[in-house]
Amino acid sequence: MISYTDVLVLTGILFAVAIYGIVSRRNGITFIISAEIILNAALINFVAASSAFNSYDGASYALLTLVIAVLETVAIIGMLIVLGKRTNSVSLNKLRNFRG
Amino acid sequence: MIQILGLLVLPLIGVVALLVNRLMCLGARDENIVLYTALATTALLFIGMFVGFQPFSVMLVPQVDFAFSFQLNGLSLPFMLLATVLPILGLWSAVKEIKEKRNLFYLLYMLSYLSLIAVFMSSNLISLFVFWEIVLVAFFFIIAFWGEEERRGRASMKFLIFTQFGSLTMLGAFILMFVYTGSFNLFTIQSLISQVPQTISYVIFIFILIAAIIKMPIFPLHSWLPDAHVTAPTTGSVLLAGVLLKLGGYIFLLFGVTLLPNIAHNLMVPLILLGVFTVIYSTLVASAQKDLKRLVAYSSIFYMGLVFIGSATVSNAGINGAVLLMVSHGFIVGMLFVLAGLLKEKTGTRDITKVGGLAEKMPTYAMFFVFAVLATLGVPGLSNFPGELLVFLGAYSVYAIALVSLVGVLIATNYYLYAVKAVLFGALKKTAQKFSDISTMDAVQLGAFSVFIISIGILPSLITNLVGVTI
Amino acid sequence: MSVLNSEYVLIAGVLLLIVLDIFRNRLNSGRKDIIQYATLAILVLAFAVEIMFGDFDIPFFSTMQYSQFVNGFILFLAIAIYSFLLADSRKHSTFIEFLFILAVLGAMLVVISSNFISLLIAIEMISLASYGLVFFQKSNANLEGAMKYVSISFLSMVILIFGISLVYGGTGTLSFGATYTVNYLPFIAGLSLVMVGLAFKSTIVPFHMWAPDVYEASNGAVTAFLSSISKAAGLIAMVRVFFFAFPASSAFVSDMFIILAIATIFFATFLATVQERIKRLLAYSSIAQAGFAFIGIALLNYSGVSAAIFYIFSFAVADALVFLAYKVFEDAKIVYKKDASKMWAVSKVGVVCLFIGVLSLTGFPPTIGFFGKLLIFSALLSNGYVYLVVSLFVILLFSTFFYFALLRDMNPMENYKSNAKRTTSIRIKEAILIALTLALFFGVVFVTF
Amino acid sequence: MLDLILLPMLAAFLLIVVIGEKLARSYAIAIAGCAISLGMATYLFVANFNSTTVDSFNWMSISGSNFLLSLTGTNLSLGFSVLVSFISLMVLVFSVFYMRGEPQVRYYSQMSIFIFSMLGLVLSGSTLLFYIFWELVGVSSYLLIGFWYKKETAAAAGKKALIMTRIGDMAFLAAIIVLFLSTGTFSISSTIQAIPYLPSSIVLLTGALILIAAMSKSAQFPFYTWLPDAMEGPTPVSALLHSATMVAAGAYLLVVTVPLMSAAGLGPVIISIAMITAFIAIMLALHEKQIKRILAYSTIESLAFMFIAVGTLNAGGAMFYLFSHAVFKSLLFLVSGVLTTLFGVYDIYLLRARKLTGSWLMWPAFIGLASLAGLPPFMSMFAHVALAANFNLYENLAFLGIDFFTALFSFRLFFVVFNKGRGARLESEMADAFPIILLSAIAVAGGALAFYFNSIIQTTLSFGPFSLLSVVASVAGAYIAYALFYQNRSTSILKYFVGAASRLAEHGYDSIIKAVGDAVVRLGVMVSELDDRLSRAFELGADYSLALSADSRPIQTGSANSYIIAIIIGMIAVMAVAAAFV
Repeated sequence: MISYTDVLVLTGILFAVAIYGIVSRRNGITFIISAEIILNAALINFVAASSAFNSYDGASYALLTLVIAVLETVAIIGMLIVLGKRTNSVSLNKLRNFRG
Repeated sequence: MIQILGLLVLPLIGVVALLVNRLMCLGARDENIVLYTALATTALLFIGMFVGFQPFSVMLVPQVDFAFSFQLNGLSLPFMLLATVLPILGLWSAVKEIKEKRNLFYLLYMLSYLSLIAVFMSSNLISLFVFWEIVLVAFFFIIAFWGEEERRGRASMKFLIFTQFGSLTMLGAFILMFVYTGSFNLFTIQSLISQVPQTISYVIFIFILIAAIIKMPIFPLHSWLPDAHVTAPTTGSVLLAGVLLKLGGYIFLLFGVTLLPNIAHNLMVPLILLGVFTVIYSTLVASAQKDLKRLVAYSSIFYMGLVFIGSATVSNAGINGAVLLMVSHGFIVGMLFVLAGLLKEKTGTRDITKVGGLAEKMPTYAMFFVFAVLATLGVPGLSNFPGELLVFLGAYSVYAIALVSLVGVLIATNYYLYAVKAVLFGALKKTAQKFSDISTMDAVQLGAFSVFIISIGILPSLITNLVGVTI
Repeated sequence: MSVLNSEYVLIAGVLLLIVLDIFRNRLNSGRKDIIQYATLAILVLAFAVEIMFGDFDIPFFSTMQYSQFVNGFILFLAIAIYSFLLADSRKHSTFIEFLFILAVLGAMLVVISSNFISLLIAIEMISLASYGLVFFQKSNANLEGAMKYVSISFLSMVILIFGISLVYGGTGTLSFGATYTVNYLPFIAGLSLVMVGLAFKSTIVPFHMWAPDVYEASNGAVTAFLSSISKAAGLIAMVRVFFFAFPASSAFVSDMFIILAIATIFFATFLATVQERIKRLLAYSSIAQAGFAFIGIALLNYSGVSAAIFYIFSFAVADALVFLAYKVFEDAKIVYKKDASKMWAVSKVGVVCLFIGVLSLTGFPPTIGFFGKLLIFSALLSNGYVYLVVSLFVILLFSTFFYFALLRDMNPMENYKSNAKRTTSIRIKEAILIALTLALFFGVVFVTF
Repeated sequence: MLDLILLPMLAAFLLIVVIGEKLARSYAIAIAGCAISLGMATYLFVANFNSTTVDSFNWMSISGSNFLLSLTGTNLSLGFSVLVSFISLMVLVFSVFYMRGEPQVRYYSQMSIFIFSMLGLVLSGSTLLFYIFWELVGVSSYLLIGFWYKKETAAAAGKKALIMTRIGDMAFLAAIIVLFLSTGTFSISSTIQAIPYLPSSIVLLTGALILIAAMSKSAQFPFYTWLPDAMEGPTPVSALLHSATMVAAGAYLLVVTVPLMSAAGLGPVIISIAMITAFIAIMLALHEKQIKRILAYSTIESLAFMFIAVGTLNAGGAMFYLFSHAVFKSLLFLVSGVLTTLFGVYDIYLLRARKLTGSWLMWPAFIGLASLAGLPPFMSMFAHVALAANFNLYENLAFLGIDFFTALFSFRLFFVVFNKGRGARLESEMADAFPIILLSAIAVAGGALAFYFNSIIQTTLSFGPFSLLSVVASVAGAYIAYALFYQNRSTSILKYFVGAASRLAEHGYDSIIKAVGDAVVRLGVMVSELDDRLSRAFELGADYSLALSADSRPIQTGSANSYIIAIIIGMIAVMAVAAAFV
């Protein structure tokens, strides 16, 4: 039997992995993938908590957040496409005109 | 009875007239608008002094107890006299000196005129603060736009930052009063001040003290003053030293000494010692100055040090002396700044070591110069003397060491006489052959200052009768 | 009565706009005017409904005593910003209209949402719409801003979602105000992650880093939106979560918030002092303003929060005003502080409005900026934070310094003549600016203690 | 009484404001004002003889305590005011001759203000009013001494006089404040009456402060150096200021406060200071060559006499000597004024070359200098006797020496100037001859007044052996002067002795004062540098924080990646703090 605490440990590890991915890579696509790992960890949390509390609220929340996350992902990928077209790169560090 | 609001409506009409004049391109002379409205205000003030004023109050924001309420408190009248009269006396210097953006200048001038009067008669602390800050902003721009080209950037900013810190601590004190008494009304606060816990009263007092120390100014927060005074145009200096510094003394007396006399009493000795130190320090610094305006600026720190000593004594004589000294110093320092401005105008420099023997070419100027210096040295019969006497009287009655500040008077005598000797006496320098004496209007302006100085000096009760606070 | 919610007006409005847009394309008229006027009408209608009826409780959304006021001023600002946008240029795609209404709707929903999920959805509405708004003119500058905004926003969103999931794991419910049993560890961890996720929108240091770049990269009107409505929504979300939902969540929230707020004020103020470009200066100042509002929220008591809400209102109006006013001058190629004196030749009204807006941001009376600071200080002092107030006084000196350095640089030059023509568009813009300026004076009636 | 003192002020006002430099004979107004004052003073003196009149005016009231200014007419004050206005009138008349071609309005208005102040001082019945006029006297003397402002030395002398006397003024002000707070009144008579009830420390403090005030005004050691310098002023000014009025005010103050001095036990201190002063003055007078400066030193010495009298609690003697000194010293100054205008030189040896012996001026000069030496039968001899009324043996002995040397230096002046050469004929006119002759007459015959002076103030004339001895000493001094200077015997011993003393006193002492002044200025420069540094410290603080801000700008790298990392760091920090709280 997997307890809720074990799930928390799992999602915590996932979160840490994702953070490492975000910090270590500059590529836009890698960034999206890492962020999606956090999202997945969150979804697992929702579902696990839902079963722990014996309610379906959590699962429905998971579905809702999934939709939102998809929208966000679409937006960021769209931006990356424009970026790729204009600069031939998907690095997040490409545009640095505004700073200081 | 005169509606007290009239004292604000008239300058407001002036402000509107200036705006209309500009926007509609009426072509009226701006300084005339200022002059006439200010004269009307002064006339109203003098009438009101005899027949009394009717208080005015309108609640604007009940949630924060923000009201435009104007009512005289025991300290208002002497300062209002200063605030209404001095800008008129200084106006002529502006007419000569301000060459560009005249409309804007007079607009700010009139706005600060209005606000200065309003500060002294506001009985609601928020409305007091509102007008206080308007004055500050107006003077920031007067220094920044019309000051001496090379230094105005730094000087104006220094002035703003220092005095703004004082304003903020003062605001902090006001808020604390509000938090513990539930009102921003001066008279309500006065009646409920005993509810404030002791530690909070100390915090309030310290906040007010910081504001006063900056505004007056007292060592160690005085360093904005010489820069601001030297940089500002003559009229600006006249008002800065004549009225703005007095704001510090006013709030210290109103919210420090008379509102929290117990705390003032507990802190009396360190405060008096601070005042004495300021007196000696500023006179010593002044003795090393070569720029006449800078010298006058430091000597005004000296006089404000005396005012501070008088206020800190928490005695009737000291407080009356402080008020009297502030009023008289307003006129005297105004006159000295006008004289310094004239020196620059006539000779092109204010460095006292570079001019000399001007008495020969400019006898009228010399007469007024000597007169003003004697007045500032506290010669009896002129206005500084009764104030100094009362301050020393108050100081001795509570803390005899305070009489050490008499040494400051001696040092002041030395450097002022040195300045007189350097500027007016001795042989006429060759470069000075072409200088002409001051014009009739200049003489009228200086004469007007002298009239006030002499009348207060001979009859100080004119001012002390206006003071209505007792400890 | 709940059908009269102003949010419904906006939703219906968006649907109507879509229909109209299709209809317009069918007729091949190509005229966008009708869409644009309809958008304005919808906003005005929503505003009217809001101030007449206020908000009503519906599932997932509940009103608080301040929500009518906040939604009212959000709509008021939306009207001002949108009309400015219209006066500026009408060539943009009609998507902007949809996005704008959706963004405003999102902001309004944030104010009344009573559940983490509805809050999340509302925030996402603002974010998604803002991406489009930032990418408004599709220039490279816009792209850079949008790219930074999107990536930071995306990260913050996933952190927020993760935090929400932990809070759910800790309490078993996501509804604000429900009774819950706390599993302490995931709850605290979740709450701090929620804090991080929300702090991005309200530009709290160190989550603010996108803000100056994006503000600078965007169109002036969009910057005005981001720095007023969007930021206000983020701060209100904080109030909602940490004051109303978990009133006694834990002691650390208050201390943490104060640290973050002080860091925000100090960092933003110091960086603002050394900026040469006016817009970037205003951007940093806007961040510092958020810090001041945040310090009121940090008190987590009634006086602090009501002070913070009024402060949010005061700086939102002032920020909208200064960014819109600056847009007028930006169009005349006045970018650097040292050129500020040329502003007079472009628009005198604009200069005066900018002047008053900056005074309000500095906290000079009698503008509402002063009353906002007054309330914040009063809340702090009545809770005994004397040293904090003194340190704020000191930092206010630095902010006074850079604001007034800007104002001083606006020194009118008498001989300079601009070749910018005075068009109707400029007159309309000036009218909008005047309206906002008046709000800076008359907004004081909304002060509550 | 108020109108009496206000008349000269009115004259000054008329001169400055109404008339200006237009009228050629503006002296008429000043003289008229002064003459009417004299008439009124005489009338009041006669009419109110032996009764006290008080004019009082409430200057201001501070919470119950009244600041009363009062003028009191007693025999003493009215008598003194007669003297002041009389001498002033003489000097003003003389000025018509002397100040021809100088700026008239400025001179006469300043003189009028001075006379106003002095009359006010004499008649003051309250310490406050006394102080007010005391300061006004100082200030108007500053203006008068620096009258020829184009001369650097004159301007410097005026400044020095005011600063030196202002030291005393401040002491006086402190004394008044202390007395007011201890007795609750400004009235002089009430204060004097209250002295026995005051704590001894207060009495000693105020006594010492008032003594300092009197010393600085009357140019006693260590303040005396301003007086010789003040000779840079026009001669009529010296005649007025340094005979009857300004410097005498210090002695008058002591006369008025004799009860305080005696209660404080300051008599021996006063006597020793005055003895030192007299000694220094004699040395310097013997050494000096400038006629006016010799007279100045003699003034210092005469003032020291008055101080000695006060020190022996003999107020009447001091007062009578003051009267007599006023007459003969103004006479001497007027004489020197005539000489110096006619010949344009101040050096007595240069004057000798003019062969003045036999001219009409020799007689007034002799009368004045013989008075100075205390020779009979002049008025001054009686004054000397009155002065010595309370002397003990040692004081009498010391005074014999002083008498001898006084005679020596005064007759040195006489015999050097009026030497063997004769024959110069001096023109004279009404304006200079009349005052000189009138004053000479009084100096000769005024001795008779000694017997009536008792009704003005308690005076004892006791002729004893020392009276005779002092006349003998004076005659001896005069003879030795004759021998040394008229017949040009060897003077080397004297020169050696006097030269050493004068170097010590003049250069040594003057340089100390100068060093003090320089030290103040140097301290000022130092403090002002400190102040600059303080001021710069604020600016530096601002600059550093701006530089710090500028340095921290690169934190905003502009790269989205670093922003993301910042968020991660922030998140970790938040969670760490949260963990610390859990």
